[in-house]
Amino acid sequence: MNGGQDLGGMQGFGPIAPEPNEPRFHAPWEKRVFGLAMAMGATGTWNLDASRAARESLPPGEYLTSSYYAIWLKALERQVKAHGLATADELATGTVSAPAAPVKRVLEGTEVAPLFARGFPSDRPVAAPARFAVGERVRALTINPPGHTRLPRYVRGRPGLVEAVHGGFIFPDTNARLAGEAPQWLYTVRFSGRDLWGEAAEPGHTVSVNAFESYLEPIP
Amino acid sequence: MNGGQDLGGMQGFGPIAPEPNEPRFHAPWEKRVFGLAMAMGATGTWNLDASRAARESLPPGEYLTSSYYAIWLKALERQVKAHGLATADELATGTVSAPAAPVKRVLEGTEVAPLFARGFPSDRPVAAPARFAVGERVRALTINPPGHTRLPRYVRGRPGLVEAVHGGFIFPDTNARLAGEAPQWLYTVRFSGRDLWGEAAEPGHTVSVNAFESYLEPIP
Amino acid sequence: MPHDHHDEHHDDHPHPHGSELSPMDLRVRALESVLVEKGYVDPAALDALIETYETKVGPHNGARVVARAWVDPGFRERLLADATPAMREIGVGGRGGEHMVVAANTPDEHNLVVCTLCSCYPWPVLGLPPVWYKSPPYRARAVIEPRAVLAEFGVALPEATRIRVWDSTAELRYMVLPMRPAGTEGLDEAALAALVTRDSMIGTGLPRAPGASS
Amino acid sequence: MPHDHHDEHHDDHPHPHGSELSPMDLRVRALESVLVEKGYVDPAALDALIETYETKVGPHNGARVVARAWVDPGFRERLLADATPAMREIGVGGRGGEHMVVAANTPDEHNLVVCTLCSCYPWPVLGLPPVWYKSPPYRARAVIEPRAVLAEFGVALPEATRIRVWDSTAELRYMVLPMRPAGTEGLDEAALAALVTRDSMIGTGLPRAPGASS
Repeated sequence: MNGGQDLGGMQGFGPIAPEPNEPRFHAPWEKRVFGLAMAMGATGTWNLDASRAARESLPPGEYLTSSYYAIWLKALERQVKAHGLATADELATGTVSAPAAPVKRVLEGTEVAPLFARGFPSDRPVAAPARFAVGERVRALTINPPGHTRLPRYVRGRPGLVEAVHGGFIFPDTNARLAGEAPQWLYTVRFSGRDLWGEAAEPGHTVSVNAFESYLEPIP
Repeated sequence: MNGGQDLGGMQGFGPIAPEPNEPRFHAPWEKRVFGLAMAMGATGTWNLDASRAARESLPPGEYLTSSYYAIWLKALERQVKAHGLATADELATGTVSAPAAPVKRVLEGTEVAPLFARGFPSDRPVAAPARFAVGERVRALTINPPGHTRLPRYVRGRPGLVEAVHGGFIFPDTNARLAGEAPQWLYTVRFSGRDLWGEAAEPGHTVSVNAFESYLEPIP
Repeated sequence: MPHDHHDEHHDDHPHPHGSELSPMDLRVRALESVLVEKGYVDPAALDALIETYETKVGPHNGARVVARAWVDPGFRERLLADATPAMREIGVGGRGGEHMVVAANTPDEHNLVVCTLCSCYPWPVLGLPPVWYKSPPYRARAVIEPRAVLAEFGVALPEATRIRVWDSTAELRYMVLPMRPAGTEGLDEAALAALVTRDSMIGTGLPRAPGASS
Repeated sequence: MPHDHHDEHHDDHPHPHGSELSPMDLRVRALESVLVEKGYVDPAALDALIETYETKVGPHNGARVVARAWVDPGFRERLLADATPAMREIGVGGRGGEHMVVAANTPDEHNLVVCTLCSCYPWPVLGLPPVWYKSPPYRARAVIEPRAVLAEFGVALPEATRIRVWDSTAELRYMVLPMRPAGTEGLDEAALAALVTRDSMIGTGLPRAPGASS
């Protein structure tokens, strides 16, 4: 989705604003949203890609004027409602009025430390051999899917060089719509600043992205 | 500028919302802003391209969440202040506290009808011959100028066909920064939906844009 | 005074004096006061500008152009070859229409006009643009999914009809010349003009059928 | 209770009961109440999650990795070849760091990490990302004008130094291995780690010089 989240190369935002001694959270509600998003993710009702998709599907103006955890909150509320886990009325009042829906699992307090220390790897075996090899020239496809994708607009149609082949990984475009992990080979592809931005690009500047195999085509 | 104004191909905005029997203006202040922008433009302190540049230089989130005439208003206030015609304090209070600055001309009430009926043509003679001819294949350059440009992001780097040569016109990229009209040949270039958006583009769909000569390169 | 909502704009020192004035009204009033008092803006010019675009220019001008093109093949030919002087023949033109291009719909090709970068629109031909034309959804979507946009406007074209989008990225301004509806052989130019909707000249609509209510 | 600001979150029916609660606090409280009451969220898990990311993970983990790489050439080699197991050797890893890549700065090439599409960041190595890392200006600009971005952070690189930007568009997570500052020959690993700033591991900063105040 070419939404408000696809920010690479946009202009007009002004300076970056680092904050000295920045706290981990800027308001009590931020840490609750963070924790709730993690805990609800652990129920297995959706996955990380679906959560990203929910965040980036906020209308672009709202996305760009909402704080980071406000985006998380709005997306989480949408997901909870869309999956029938709570009603709009319940979220508005904080009072439960409908029965709970079943969820696959509930994360227990004692599981947090071991589970999060282990992590949740995204690599998956892929039977077919990798289509591209390190050192090969490829082009990022011109695609504009209305749903979630991890190929940013600024590389589409641009030529680059495969600099790493990482093995099979969950494909976010299908996983985000709960249509399967459909793992694909994942690559690192490096683009020159000139190919991305033109002759006025800063000299000696390259950008590497991680690109799934179906995002790429060979350059003959 | 790759700002909030460069909207072609973005997604996530939702449906278009036509308004039955839409009024010309939706609030009294809208018509005043419209008239003020026209009248101040007529002073010759800036030009139409500079006004477009002022509007699109609002931060993208603000641009996308401001109504149309609110964008005009904010840009006009900025221009008035930037050119020393009024102070921030004057605009905040509505009370004049600094002397007026000279302007090139003031549009009189009696001039409106004849001037606006005649219009303000933007075509200008260009001495050099046109570089491209109707039927020629060209590519829109990959450029990302931080200032005003009229080459939308969605055509950059894409191949198209010259379908009309319009003569010389004021070049907005220089004119917007009051650096001269620097007229250039203007073309209509037609792009296929597939070249712009990929294989999933709607069939039989083309987009024509007006492109200045310096936006284009020949395809060998 | 040429219009109605005017008296709140002409005192020198704006201040909240009634609930009818929004913060935006007050902010604009302050700007207007300063620009007028400093002599940059002639209040009579401001009135004339607003009156012109609120009451005089509008899609009736374009409708006259379309109706003439439907009844006069020579005019149609001149209009498609060089629209600006052709429109001037019947008194249509001016600011925002200095460089007109007319794109004729055919059974094979439908035209749609947008300005992705701002709000370019042929003012003297169609008036000021509606909010939807200037809005992000239309500007974003018209160039990437024009058929879906047309469907949202209730325009269902045959699969085989190509869609040609015109993005107004310079000072050329576009008007679509819709196809003359069937069953209009007996109508005179004024009756034909009454069938021509604004949207049919942007490309997001079709002319009314004769006898349909306007 | 593992932390301080907690008591306002644990009554069942949130309602405005004091000016210290913002509309966002109330909205989130309502959400939390419902999710807990419906049994989807275990309050103990919520506490543990927040405590983990508020107090346990942070850039001190990454700093240990960097310091070890500075003193142990074998570790450095393993880290650059396959960062995830190398970091595990010293107990660094976990959620958000399952697939680590380390990019080493050299006199010829400086690395800079961004996530243009969201906020991907190596949590177990650097903690949760700062607001600026997640903000539109950084995400927009890092890939198109990295040298200008570095200048804004006070990092002025020689003209000849290439800048390599890593856009975290999948589940790989990046850490920059900065160059060991001059004059640190006598320092032990812990003293070296104290020189390693968070920003130096994102690429928007350089390690502190020995003796500089932290």
